[in-house]
Amino acid sequence: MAAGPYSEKVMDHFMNPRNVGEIESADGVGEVGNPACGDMMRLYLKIDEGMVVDAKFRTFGCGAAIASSSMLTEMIKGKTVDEARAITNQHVADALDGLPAVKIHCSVMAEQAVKSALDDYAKKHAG
Amino acid sequence: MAAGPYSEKVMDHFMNPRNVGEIESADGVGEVGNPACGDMMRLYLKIDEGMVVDAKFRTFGCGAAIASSSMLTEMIKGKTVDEARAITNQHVADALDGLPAVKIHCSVMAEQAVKSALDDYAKKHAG
Amino acid sequence: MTKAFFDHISTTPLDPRVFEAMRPYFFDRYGNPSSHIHDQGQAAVRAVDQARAEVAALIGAKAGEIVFTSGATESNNLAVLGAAEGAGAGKRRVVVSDVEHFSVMNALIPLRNAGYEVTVLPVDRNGVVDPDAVRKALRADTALLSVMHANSEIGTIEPVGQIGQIAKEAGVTFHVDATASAGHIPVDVREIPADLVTLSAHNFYGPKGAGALYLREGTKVAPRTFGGFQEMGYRAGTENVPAVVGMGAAAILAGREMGAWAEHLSRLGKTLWDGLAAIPMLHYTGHPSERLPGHVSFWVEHVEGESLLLFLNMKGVMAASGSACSSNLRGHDEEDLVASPVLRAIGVPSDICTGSITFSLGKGNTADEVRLALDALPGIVDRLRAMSPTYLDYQKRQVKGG
Amino acid sequence: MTKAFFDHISTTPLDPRVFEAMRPYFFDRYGNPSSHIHDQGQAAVRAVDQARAEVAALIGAKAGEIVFTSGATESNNLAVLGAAEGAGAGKRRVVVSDVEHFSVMNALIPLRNAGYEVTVLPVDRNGVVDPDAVRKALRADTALLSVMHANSEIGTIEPVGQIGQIAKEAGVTFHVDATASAGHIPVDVREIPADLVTLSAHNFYGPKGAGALYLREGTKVAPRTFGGFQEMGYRAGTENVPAVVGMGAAAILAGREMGAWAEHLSRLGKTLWDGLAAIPMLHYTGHPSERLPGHVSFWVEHVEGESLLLFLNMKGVMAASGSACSSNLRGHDEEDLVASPVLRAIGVPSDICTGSITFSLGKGNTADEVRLALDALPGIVDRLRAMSPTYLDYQKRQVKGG
Ligand SMILES: Cc1ncc(COP(=O)(O)O)c(C=O)c1O
Ligand SMILES: Cc1ncc(COP(=O)(O)O)c(C=O)c1O
Repeated sequence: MAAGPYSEKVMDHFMNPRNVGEIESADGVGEVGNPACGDMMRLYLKIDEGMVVDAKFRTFGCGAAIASSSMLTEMIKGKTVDEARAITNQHVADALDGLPAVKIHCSVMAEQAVKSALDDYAKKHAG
Repeated sequence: MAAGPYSEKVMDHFMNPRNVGEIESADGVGEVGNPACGDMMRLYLKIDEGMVVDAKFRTFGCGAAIASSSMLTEMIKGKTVDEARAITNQHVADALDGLPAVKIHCSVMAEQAVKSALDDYAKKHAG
Repeated sequence: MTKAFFDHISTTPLDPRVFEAMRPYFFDRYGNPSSHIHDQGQAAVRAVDQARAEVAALIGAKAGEIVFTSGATESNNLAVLGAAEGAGAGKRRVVVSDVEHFSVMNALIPLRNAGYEVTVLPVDRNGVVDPDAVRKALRADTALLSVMHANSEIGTIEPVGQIGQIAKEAGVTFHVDATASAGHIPVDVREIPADLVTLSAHNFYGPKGAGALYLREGTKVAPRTFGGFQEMGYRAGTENVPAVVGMGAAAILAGREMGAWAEHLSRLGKTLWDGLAAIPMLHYTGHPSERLPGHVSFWVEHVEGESLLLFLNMKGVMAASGSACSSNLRGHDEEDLVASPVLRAIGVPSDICTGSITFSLGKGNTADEVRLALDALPGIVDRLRAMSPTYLDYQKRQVKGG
Repeated sequence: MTKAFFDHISTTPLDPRVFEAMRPYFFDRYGNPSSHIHDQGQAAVRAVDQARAEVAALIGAKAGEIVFTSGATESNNLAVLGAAEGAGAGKRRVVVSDVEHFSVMNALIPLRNAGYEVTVLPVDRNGVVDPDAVRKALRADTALLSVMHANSEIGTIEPVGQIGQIAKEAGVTFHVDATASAGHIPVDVREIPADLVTLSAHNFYGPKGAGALYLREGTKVAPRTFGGFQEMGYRAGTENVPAVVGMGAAAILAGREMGAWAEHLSRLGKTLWDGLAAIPMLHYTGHPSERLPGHVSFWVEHVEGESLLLFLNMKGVMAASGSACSSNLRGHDEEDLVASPVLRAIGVPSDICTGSITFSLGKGNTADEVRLALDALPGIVDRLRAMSPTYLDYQKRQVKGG
């Protein structure tokens, strides 16, 4: 049942988001966006031997922002750090069967969130 | 049955115009208007002892022009020359229960026609 | 009394199938497309999108090239004024034919006031624009060329394919007012190289209140309505959803059935045309063959047009004098008092031409209705001539001459 | 599933009685008023004239003061741009409130480009324009003052009677956008000294595709549509006869029934308003008492508006985020990404305000429908907050603080 301006995939991930939550003592945390702009995404990663073994998020934002976050966590779990870093907003949007033009920035936010979290991980594990 | 943009009175005089025709050897003939402008009216008067005893017209023009001509002839028959000359376009329009604003010129033409015919009469009988 | 409507060029009755397509959008699906967050709004979005594709299909366009408006006048205004503004600095000339509708012609007033130079292309006695004259008129600083597809008053179809080719070569934006033709004869933007095309739903059995402007991809047009972001930014304001849906439905029907309609209309039109030949001193107007199906136009010496039409109406026959808009009784005097600009353009002498008569047949007309008109006309003409001083003079001249 | 439509500010369902009034004009009486020479055209003329009188009666105007348009956007554009142009040389200033609709605000763009000076009047936190600020802003060279009657997003009713008096004393043309108020609360030009008033049929149970602009006798407005001589020269283009007839019918109904509607709406609105108090950190917007009946608007801390509305829709509850036009997903990015300009105008901090929610009730809504909304809302708010990083931070701050 696709209602609203979104694809059924978006609606599914919006209504039943996967991996909502926090990871205590996460290996990497990324935060992008700003509630004043309407969206904010916080991504927690658990990384083990170069693999994303767990991902959780908390997002404040529109349907596309929540769905992008949910889809992103699904996509990166089980991927290597390098594979995760290679994920683009287009991959996220495609996996959601597309986003309305004005909502593309939500998938961009997802891409930035994973990069930000991986940067945080790299920084923490730089030593 | 008022159809079209006109009052029932206009339609009656348009559909059943009174006094259409010519008066052979009329005492006064007036002609106003121009077919290029869409209307032309020719008025024939028979005048006896300062009285309009007969009036006939031929008009080329729209419904309002024909109705104004018809009404005019009805109005002037039996009037003195002075009374006929005093008829204004407003009298004609009122007698027709009004004319649309853009058709007022038709009643003006009627007023001019009677003045023109009376001028002709005056000229012919000046001697 | 039998009534026969022969004024389809002014407007057409709604096809009942179009009405059925519209009906749900008055009741169950009344949403505003801008409120697309909920089901009602989404239903409206889908309806407008679908109608856009349907209208596009009628003229061989892409859905994204169709902007819905409130009607042909708005489309023509947007095309002329929007394209002139959109053309940018340095392009300050506009070229139009001499037989364009008022909604093109009068849109030139603000352009002239703003310093634009306007070139008006003459037409021949059949009302046809000469492509060579177009070629000569177009220059590097020409912002827009506007030539209508078919003339509503005299029925002539312009060679817009050829003219469009010339405009294309000259790099000039080309607008075609297809109000009178679309839905009646093929209008295909893959064959007519027009950049802008005006369409009007109520002229092809669709509802009043919906028009469209085709904008070929890449054509620059400045919007003229400011507000919300509807119609890809070209036209603000809540979409008239039922009317837009109706325009889509009418486009489908026209695309499917216009061939059959045209055949029917041409047959009836020929009966009318042939029958009119019995009336002395009647002059047909417009091109004898390159004309809208079922469109018969003429003028009659010594007979004023309005009187003729009033008498016809009394007999149940509804026809019109040229463009509906030029005959607005409630309008300014001047428009009413001068002969039709289109007749002037085709060189009809104004001292004997006294009114253009247009019979525009519709798909619902019958042979009996045409017969009604043909039966009524001679008597009306005689009656009016008998009242006319000019006819009297003419007869006297004939007697003298003979 | 029960469905409850609470977005009547974006559009209203057509009243079936209005539809019945319109129906003949789709079928038997399909004429074009400009073709008034025959019966079909005459029927259309009479219909439009009657509708004009009916719409005039709703606002205490004379029939000749009503110009029909395609809708509120066109009316607002005509009022703002037409009055600015009509004011003549030397009057190059326009004053508007900070909470006008896009169709007023964006009409200022071409004016600014043409060198007009625009003064925007601030509003207080209830969204009310201060009459004293109006007094100070008006000058001899002010071409126009535009203040809306009721705000669609926050429901506030502006003191347009008082403001109009000030404009009148200053000799400044006063435009009131009554799109959201007309047909719902009294709008009477004998009491509100406005020179121009915008009305929209689809906002009071009439059809889409018909709006009107009231022009007080003597008000100078330059037309913006060029073509035939319809609507006394103020608006070219074939009239949308069925829609205009529908607007007349809707005006009659509203005039007769708006009191009863308002009572019903106020009662339901109060239930909704009171019920919302159970949701923590929910902030009502707009004036607490001087507001449209049945209009309830608010924002919720830590809850983004679109998400809330999508979840509500899934529960069958259709509400909106502020003005329908400001939430056009298919529009330009910017409009979507910034907080509502109206919330900004009333001083809601943008870092905690994340979406304006508007419930606009209609005469068909029931207490059960309101219950449906009240039952759904707390769970949705909880769910979205549970997902929100800002709410998490807030809770942690609370814990620390406590
Ligand atoms: C060729 C042409 N273009 C444009 C128009 C304007 O159409 P509307 O009055 O429906 O806006 C007309 C109307 O008669 C027309 O004949
Ligand atoms: C106050 C106000 N004015 C004008 C408009 C524009 O109305 P429309 O989109 O019907 O032209 C709206 C629409 O939401 C509105 O709320």
